[in-house]
Amino acid sequence: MTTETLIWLIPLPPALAFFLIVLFTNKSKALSHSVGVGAAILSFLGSMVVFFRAVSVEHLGEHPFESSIPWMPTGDTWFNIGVLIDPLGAAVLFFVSITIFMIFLYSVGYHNFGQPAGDHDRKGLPPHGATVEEHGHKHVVPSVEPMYSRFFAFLGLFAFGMYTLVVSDNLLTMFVGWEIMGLCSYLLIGFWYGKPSARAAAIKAFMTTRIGDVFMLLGIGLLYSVAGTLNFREIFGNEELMHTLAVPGATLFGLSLAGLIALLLFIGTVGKSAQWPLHVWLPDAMEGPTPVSAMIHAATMVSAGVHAVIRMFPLLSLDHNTMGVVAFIGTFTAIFAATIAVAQNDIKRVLAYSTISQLGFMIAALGIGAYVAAAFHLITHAFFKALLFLGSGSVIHGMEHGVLHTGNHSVDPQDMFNMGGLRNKMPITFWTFVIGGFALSGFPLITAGFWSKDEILADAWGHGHLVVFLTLALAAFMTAFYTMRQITLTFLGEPRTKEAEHAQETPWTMTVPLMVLSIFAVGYGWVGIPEDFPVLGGLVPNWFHDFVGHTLHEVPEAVEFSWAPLLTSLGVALGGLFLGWFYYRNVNSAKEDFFQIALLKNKYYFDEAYDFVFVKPAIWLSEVFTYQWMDKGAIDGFLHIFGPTTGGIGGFIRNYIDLPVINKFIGDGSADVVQWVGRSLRPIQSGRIQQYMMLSLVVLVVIGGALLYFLLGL
Amino acid sequence: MNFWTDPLKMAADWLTGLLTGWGMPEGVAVGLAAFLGIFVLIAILMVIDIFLVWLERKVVARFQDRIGPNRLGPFGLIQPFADIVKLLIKEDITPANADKVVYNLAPILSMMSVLILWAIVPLAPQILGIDLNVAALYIIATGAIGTLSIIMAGWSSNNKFALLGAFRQVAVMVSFEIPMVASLLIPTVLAGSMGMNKIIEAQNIWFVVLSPLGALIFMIAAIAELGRSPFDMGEAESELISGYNVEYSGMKFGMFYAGELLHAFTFGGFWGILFFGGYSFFGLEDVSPFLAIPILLTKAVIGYWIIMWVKYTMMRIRIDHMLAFNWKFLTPLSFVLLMVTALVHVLFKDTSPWLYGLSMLGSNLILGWVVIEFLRRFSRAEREKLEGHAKPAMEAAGH
Amino acid sequence: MTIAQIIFLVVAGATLGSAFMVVTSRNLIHAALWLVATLFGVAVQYALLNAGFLAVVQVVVYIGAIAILFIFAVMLTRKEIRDQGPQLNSSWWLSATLSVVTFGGLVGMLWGWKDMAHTVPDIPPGFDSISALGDALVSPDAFVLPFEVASILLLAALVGAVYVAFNRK
Amino acid sequence: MHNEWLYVAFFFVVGLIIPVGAIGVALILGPKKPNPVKQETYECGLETVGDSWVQFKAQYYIFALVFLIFDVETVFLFPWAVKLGQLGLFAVVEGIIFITILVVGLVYTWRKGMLEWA
Amino acid sequence: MVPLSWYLIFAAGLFSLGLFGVLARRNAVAILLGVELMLNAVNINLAAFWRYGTITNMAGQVFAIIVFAVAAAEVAVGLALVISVYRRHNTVVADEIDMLKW
Repeated sequence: MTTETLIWLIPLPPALAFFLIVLFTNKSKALSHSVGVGAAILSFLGSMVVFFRAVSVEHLGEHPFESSIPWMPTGDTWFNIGVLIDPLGAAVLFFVSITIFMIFLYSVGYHNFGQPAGDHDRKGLPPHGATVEEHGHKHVVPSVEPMYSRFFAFLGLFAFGMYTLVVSDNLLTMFVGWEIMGLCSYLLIGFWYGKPSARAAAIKAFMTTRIGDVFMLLGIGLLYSVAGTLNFREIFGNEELMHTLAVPGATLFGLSLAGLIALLLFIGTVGKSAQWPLHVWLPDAMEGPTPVSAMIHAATMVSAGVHAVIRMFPLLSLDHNTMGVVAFIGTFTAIFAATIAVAQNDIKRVLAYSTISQLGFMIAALGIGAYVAAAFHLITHAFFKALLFLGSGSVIHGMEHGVLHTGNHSVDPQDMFNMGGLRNKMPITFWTFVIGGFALSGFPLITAGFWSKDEILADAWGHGHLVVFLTLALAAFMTAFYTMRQITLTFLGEPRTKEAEHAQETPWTMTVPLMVLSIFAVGYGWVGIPEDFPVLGGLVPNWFHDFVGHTLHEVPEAVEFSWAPLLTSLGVALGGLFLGWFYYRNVNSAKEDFFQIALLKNKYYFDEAYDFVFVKPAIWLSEVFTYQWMDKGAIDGFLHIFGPTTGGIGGFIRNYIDLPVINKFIGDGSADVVQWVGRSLRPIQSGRIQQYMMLSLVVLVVIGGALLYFLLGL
Repeated sequence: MNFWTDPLKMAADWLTGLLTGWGMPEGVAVGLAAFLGIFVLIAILMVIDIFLVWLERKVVARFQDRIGPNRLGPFGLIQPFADIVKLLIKEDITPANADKVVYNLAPILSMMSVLILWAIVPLAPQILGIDLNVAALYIIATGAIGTLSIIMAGWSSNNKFALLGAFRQVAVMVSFEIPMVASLLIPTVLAGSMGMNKIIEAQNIWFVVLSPLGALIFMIAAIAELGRSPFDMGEAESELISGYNVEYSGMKFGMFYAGELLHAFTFGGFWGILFFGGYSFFGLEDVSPFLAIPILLTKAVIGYWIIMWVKYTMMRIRIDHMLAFNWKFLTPLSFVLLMVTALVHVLFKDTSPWLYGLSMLGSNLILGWVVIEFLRRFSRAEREKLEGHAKPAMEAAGH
Repeated sequence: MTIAQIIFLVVAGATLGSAFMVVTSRNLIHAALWLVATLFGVAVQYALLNAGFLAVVQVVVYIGAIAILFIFAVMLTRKEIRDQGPQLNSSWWLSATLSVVTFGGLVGMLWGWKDMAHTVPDIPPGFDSISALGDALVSPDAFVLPFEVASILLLAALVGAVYVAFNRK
Repeated sequence: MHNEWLYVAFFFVVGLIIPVGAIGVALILGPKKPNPVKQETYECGLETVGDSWVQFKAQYYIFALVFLIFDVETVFLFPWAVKLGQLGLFAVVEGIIFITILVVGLVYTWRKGMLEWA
Repeated sequence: MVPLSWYLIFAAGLFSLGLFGVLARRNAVAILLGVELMLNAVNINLAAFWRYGTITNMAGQVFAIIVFAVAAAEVAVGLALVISVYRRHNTVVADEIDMLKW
């Protein structure tokens, strides 16, 4: 089979698995996971074959694997879709296939396959455990997930989306995969739809990413209208087109066309990769089935956002204004999320914010032009973050075991202050978690995270972006700090609760993925050691830079070695780790933790601020404009407009500012807030289609008129 | 070319010549000539229609062991004209509650839907009618107008029975339109065209030989489309007094009545065209249109006679049975037949005509046999189920 | 002005008039019958455009099926037929304004378009549009996918409609 | 202008003229003596009770619905049938898939018990 | 012959009338009637562009047929919804059908 054919086939098995499970095997749990895992294995094997063939090709950058077929007639021409594996695609495919395979395998154990059905489990709620009688006495064991098959179906669809995104050769099919993943993230976050918080989180994730996606679609549309194609290589290979695109000041705000397009596409990434200011959904996404969906969102799907920007880098790099925006957003997100992560107690939330922060690193790297460093960090991060998430899932699973044992369900198995001393109970989880954590912190020389993060810092230094460099260094320091805080609170010291004492190591389906991933978390860094690094440099060739760099037409120069960034990264990593351990080895409860600052703990009140800025005006619009004006005011004529308006405003102040705002600003739990957001957004929907249509038509006419007037000068 | 071989052309040329001689532009003259020709054709059709009334009455009388009209003229031939006079001088009553415009429009549309069918009828090799390339669909389209006229009549009469009758009639008509379309697709597949003329030309072997099942389905569907017994739910006299046309009297009723008869005759003609070679009969049609047209009309009368035969032999079927018969039997069967026909046609069309014809016929017969066998088993099972339930009760009664 | 133009204008006028009656008549059955008239007018336009297949299909599908379905639906939801209340909602004037603006906008956009006076090309001799249509629908390098997808769409519509309207739960 | 639809239009016109003419002649020849009783709704001589707008069975709608779907389907099939001979086996397979999908819909309706009159 | 613009303006008029029907009618069935008008307007454009464009390119007619299928599906499901709503809430007035609010 030719490599191209194989690439076409890679996304298929998960999609088939989805339909098979949904249509036929959903009654049988064993059959469903066999189908799902089997599909994952097929895709994994296919990906590996493709990857190794890709690696063995001499000049893959210039002659990538590509193949396309005509898909849609567009007038006299055809819109082609196809597959493309260039060095970047191969590298991404490598980690994507491994992580997806691991997710499938891990899910089997996580959803307690082989355990009895729960005593009173219901669909849409997490399993509560089953009572079994053994040797004459009853005890509670974990029970199998009631919607086990459905989960594998969703995972299959998700994998299909991810593979489609990675192998596509054009923005449109990439966007299709992107949206499929958006749907799957909605389905998986809301998997336990019986929990209101999960429902709210699902809606929040969907809506937030939708904002980004709309802009991305606009960007795609604009690009298509300018270039007439969406094929990556056709666009980037067309020098004339690139020149046209790069003309500065061609559009709004002095941006060039390329800058505007890249900015729009970047906003999509901001949503998907949870960058500030659209980061709010990711922490809430932890409501999904604990580690697995978290891992999808944190390790795989969010990487898709970064992958998209890296793909569009040639376009991005045409306009330094956009690059500046990207660098700013990335850097800001990196430090901003890192500070929040320090104050979180939920083991998964720490990781969620850590993910946001690390993605900020990559985006910042792209913003300063460090193409290879961003790709490198993307991949190493995917490995160690997947490892950490699976590890945290394993920890939670162990803790849940303890909870079932004591029967005290008021203990939150995810709160790190309820843990402690787990290193003896769960040795494999502990050691793999430490490896992952050290990689995240950038523990010098042996971990992958060190090499990739060091490369970003070196690039920032080398290209003279001092502010970026310092901010990222500070963020890296905090990363090490909160990672060590997490490890200390979770694994070291003595058990702080009974439940922690009874925690248990998880089954092999969960620990094997941990071990596999920890190998990559360490080893993958070795493929990207800079050539002129002291002592180690040159021992292993800097294969990654060489390989991925050739995706671009002009292979980016590796920055010269400099001691400043190296020493900085050594310092921040070791310093952060040491401080984290030093400070938290004696902290036993949340009260003793100095970093439980309200501002950080409440994530800078972002959810609340969004309420105030977006939700309230929306309510005002619906109450006063849509309802009062369109529906009533319009009939009675303009004479009466003042009455309803003032009435509306009065009612608005009473109902929506007085009570809820004050309450909500004091209140904590973001779940409440999200739920409230959902409820308050509803009045904008009067439920009357004709009103919707009229409103949209008015907007269309206004926009159309404005466009005609300003653009065409009619 | 003379009057014997191509009368229409001669007449048209003569008329156009005459008109242009009067100083009319060429195009307008041609148009006017065509218009007049069409007018004459339809006028002749109306005359035929009048004789159909006589024919129908005679035939039904024979079926019922009576003599039928025999007073006016030889064999009562003048009787229909007397009927017409009666209809013409009857008072025109529009019910007070009726929706006037719609009420009056319905019989006109009903008649029109039949008359326009003749636009696509090829009368002879030289007189092709209008050779539309969508003729098969055109048949369905005129049927749509007929359906509409019935629902308009039923609704506008403002009478419960009329509306109920219209609803039933429409339900039957639309339901049986599906097998009808499917059976129209069969000649289309076989001839590779929807044009009536091409279909006739393609019938070296009559399509009834190639697809007897298709012809049968077309006939059944046509009877239902006509709303004649056993599918006359719409005007079930004993239940609905007269169905959708209960409020109509005089010439308006006459339109419905004459429309139905002409419709039946027309469908007899289409049956002849689609499955029995139309105007062709062993080369006789090439001699003269004066032979071809009678051939076609004979085929039409035979078709019409079969429709009458069915009508006066069969009892009315209950509407649920009728719809079940359509949706659960005829529709699936017609689609299966269509698929089989398409497959066999493509596989064998390039082989010898004998093999092609035999495989077509064979596939039809096998399909028919399978269906009948299936039906037999199914109904036996049903009967046994029913009798199995009934038996204990009967035994109990007997003891 | 040629005959074709006269025919076009008469038919277009009748069609638009019927369409106006569709959206304004109080009696819903009348509205549905006016819709039939409109649809028939559109069918005549297709015939004028030499799109005979579309014309016939328009009659078969729209008049023969969709209009019937509409009339049935009106009969089934009959409470409103003789509703003496207004048939237009309270903000109908806004709708009217919007419609006029839309029409104006469309015509305005057309006005500035250079291909407006495009003359009609001759139909090449021997061109059979049905045959070409069959080719386009079923040959693998044209619209075979939409062709198959249409059947899935219809299936979905059937299942959905049956389920929605008459779920006997 | 060569357009065979013009002649079809002639048929429509003549098809309208003749029934209109017949009814018109009847209108002229027939007597006109309307009275309220004559114009009443005819129900075999009984007084009409209630509105004629009785509630109808939803089943009628179901049949119209199924018919609509199949009608559209057959419209797609006509070009297919015309071109079948030239396109060969591929087209047949396509058509069979197409029909099968629709028959699935029929079977669904059947299985749901929607084709029953009860 | 008839210029292309006539067809387009005719279609625009039909579209606008349909739009008015959709926006202004109270009865849900009547709204669907308006939708039909709009779909027909679109189809006229498709047919006109087929006739005035490259006549051997059947895309216009194919699209029009697809629109027929879409219209059929729309009517089937739309009317089914209206009937379903009527059975539950005994109304077909669009303004009163606002359950989707919550």
